[in-house]
Amino acid sequence: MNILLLSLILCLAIFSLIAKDLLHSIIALSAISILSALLFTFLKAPDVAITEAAVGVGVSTIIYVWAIRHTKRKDEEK
Amino acid sequence: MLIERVLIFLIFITGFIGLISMKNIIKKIIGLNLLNSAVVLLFILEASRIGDKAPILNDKIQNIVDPIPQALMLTAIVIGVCVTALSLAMSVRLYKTTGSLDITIIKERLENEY
Amino acid sequence: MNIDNFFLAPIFLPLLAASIVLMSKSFFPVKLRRFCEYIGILIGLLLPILIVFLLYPYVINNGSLSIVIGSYTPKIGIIYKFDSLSLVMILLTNLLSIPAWIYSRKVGPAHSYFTALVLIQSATIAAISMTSDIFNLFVCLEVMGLVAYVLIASKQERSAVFAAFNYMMYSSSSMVFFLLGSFGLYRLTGSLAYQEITKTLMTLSAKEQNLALVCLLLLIVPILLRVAIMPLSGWLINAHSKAPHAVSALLSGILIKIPLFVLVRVFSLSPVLQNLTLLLSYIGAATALIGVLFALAQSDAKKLLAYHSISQIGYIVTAWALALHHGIDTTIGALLLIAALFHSFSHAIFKGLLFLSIGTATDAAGSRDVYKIRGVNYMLRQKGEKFPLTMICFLIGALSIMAIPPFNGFFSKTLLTYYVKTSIHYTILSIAGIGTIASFIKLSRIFLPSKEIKKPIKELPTSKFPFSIHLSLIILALLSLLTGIFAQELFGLLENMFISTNQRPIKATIFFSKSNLLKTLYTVLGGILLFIIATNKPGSKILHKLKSLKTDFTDQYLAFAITIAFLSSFLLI
Amino acid sequence: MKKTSFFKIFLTTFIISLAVLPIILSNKSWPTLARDYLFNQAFNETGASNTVSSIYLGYRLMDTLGETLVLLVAITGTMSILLNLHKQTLESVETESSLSPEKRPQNALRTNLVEVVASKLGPIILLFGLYVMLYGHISPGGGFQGGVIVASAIVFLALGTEVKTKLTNSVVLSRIEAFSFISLILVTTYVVFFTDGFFSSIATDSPFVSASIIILLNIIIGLKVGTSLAVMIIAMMGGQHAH
Repeated sequence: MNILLLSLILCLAIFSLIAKDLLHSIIALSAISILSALLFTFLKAPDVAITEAAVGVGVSTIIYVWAIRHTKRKDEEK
Repeated sequence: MLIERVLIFLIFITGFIGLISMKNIIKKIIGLNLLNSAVVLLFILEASRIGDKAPILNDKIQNIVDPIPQALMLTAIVIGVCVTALSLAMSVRLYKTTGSLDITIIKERLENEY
Repeated sequence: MNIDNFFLAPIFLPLLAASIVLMSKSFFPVKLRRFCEYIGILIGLLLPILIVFLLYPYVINNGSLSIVIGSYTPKIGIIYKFDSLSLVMILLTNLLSIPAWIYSRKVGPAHSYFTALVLIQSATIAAISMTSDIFNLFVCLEVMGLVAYVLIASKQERSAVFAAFNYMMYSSSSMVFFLLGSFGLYRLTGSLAYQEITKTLMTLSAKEQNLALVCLLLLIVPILLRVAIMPLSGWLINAHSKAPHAVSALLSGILIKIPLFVLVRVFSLSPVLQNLTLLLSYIGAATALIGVLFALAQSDAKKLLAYHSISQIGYIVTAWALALHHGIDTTIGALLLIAALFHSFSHAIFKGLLFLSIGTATDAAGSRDVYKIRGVNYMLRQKGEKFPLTMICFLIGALSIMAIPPFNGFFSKTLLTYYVKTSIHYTILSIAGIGTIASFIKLSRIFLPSKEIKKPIKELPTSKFPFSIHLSLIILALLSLLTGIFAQELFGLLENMFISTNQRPIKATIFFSKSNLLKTLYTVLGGILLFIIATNKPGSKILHKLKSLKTDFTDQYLAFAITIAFLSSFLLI
Repeated sequence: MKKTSFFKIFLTTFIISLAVLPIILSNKSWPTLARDYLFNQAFNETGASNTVSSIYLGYRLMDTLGETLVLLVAITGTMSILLNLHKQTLESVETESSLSPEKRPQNALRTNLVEVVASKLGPIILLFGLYVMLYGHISPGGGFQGGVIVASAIVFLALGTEVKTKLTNSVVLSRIEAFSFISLILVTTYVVFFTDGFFSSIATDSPFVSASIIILLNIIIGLKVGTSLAVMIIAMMGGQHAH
């Protein structure tokens, strides 16, 4: 189970870095946070799970979305 | 056990590569975030090996996991988010004043400025 | 009230003052707010200085005072330990924060937030200087770093924001490695307190010892990054030169030295780490020389000063590393540590003075190019300065950094070079001294009268020159002069703290011997010669090449990785 | 140019992975000493049955204090950059999620549904946040987590237009924040200076009193975190900002 969750996290991590649309990256990032929170509950760390869910999914996603709304959504090609 | 560690190592390295090679500064911040969460995952994963119960004490409980890394990681997660918030605010500020999110272009535009 | 806890006051008093300032910001009208800020500075910065002086006899008698926060068992609780190093660090921080804060009243960022941040920084540094716990050190370093980023970015100019961003990414990603290192150490030893770690590391097998050394390196390199020795100093130039002037003085004066003296504790964790110290002393000497060369090449006045900060930190690292090499318990080691401490003290004072006076001058001139600005005094007079105090204070700072008697730089540099006389460091540091003089002659030219015909001032200047600037400059200049004149007494105080035997080896004859005075004269002549070479054609060509060297964001990480690789190969093979 | 930068990235990553790999892959078993000590003593010494809480607010209180300072400094910095942004582009920033209805453009990306649901849901989430905050010493959760939930409740109240409350006013929020910060400092000062084995002397009493300091700290930290995050997020949404 842990291995499955961790490999999902790894895939999402790679996706969040190569995605052209920054909003997709951010959604992947909050998915990583949810999956880590799930993993923390399996690993008997409920306090960390609550914190990760509240902070990783809530606060940091809000700030990321605010940031790309004030900048640019697409990652330009070089 | 080994596979889990290797996966965490790969997440760490993914974050690090993102941090140093991405041109877009928001992607760099995402890389830093991944780096941080890899270390958090590692701490919690390794600390859970010595027990099988959550560290909330009652009469019947035996064999709890190590609570110290969990308390440390609460702090580390919060610090990570604070750094993320501040750096995102700075990147918005940079975008508004230089018109780009690309770190090389920002650097070029600031080159001739005192 | 437990008298043993008394030494924690330098942490809690500034925090209390910061909370009062923030409280007044959201509840009171503006006038009362200003008043509260003065009260806050009084409680948070001046009172700890008095307390530190009260604690001085305790430190001499007992060596150190220590306590577990909340009176728990030392296995799990956090241990705070007050010793002579913490005393010096707290004194340095609070003494320099006051003039920088006064300067910022009229010029720099003058919100009540700025006052609160300065107070929080002072509290954090006090905590860093006392803590004996790895994770607590991590948290405190992060607070210190965040305060620094916010202060640099507080100017809101885009280049300042970019400098802060760069510094932030670099140093907070290195702190992740710090976290990983503390993970490894906790797993190997089962504790986070220094004492327990030292005890347990002895009992490990050879393979685990090597692993512990890698973990320790991951702790040391991020701290060295904050110190900005040469391959790791890519962030410093922009961060220090683009920040507001008062913040530059704080950053250069305090923030790059505190981590260095924290490293004294980290190096005591394992005896094997002593192998690194000789290498670090060579790196320090090289930093001193290369920093001066780059400084000579700069045309931006504040960048020149920033490179000088790197160069001077090289001096300090050299003495510090040699002190650890000999062991700080031996007399020669303690003397080298005293030299490092005194030099960082006097560097904080004169660099603060230089940053503040150059900042005032360049603001008046409206440019920072040392080749273009001339006749700053005239411009300052137009701004309402009646007496050329800025120039005098700048000259005091410059003479001090050039190591001319009777200012404090002379005593600290002489002491520092005296104890490394037999090794190759001496030669390198002497050459760096020549470079320092040449570059400051170059910088001083901005005060020369300009060639353009200037109109005599007819109408009286409209604005009054802010008194707070003069006050802060005068405080620093007086400190520079007084610590120079009373250097002997200060050395005595330091010797009492660091040398346990009754010897008092620092004599006045070290400073005013014939050979030393002759050496100073030769250095000055060499500096003038170097200046002449540098301003002529072949010299300026080389310098121009140096100036056009550029670093990338990725290069910083390459330097980080190479430092780790280099140090670990030196340690493990 | 491209080749050298690729080489640099490769070299850096290679060295870093060599340094990091032995630490991550090490097979040394995790130490159990601290765990055993806490299993036997934590409840007696602090009175909290949630061991993580007793470490977070008891044994390692200084870490938590530092963490609160990190949050304070980060939010101060973010707010100062934020307010400056608003000052410079005051006209252009009237964006679609601006809070007051008259400022909002016609093509706003929100419906009545959001407003109604948000304002109905707000108080319930507030209650839940307070629950998490208050029961941190016996169940998972605590001041910080509860504070974040309280912040989201306040943001919900600010989004909805049905309920008029003073709780979404930035001035009120920053006053609560400043007050809770000063009380946090006072309480920690009290714990550090005036307790000579404070917890051990009181822990033998009833379990509620024993964890009183932890409950108090949970409430204070929750208020501090909740209000400061709420101020920041409301300012980000272009709402009323503090002076």
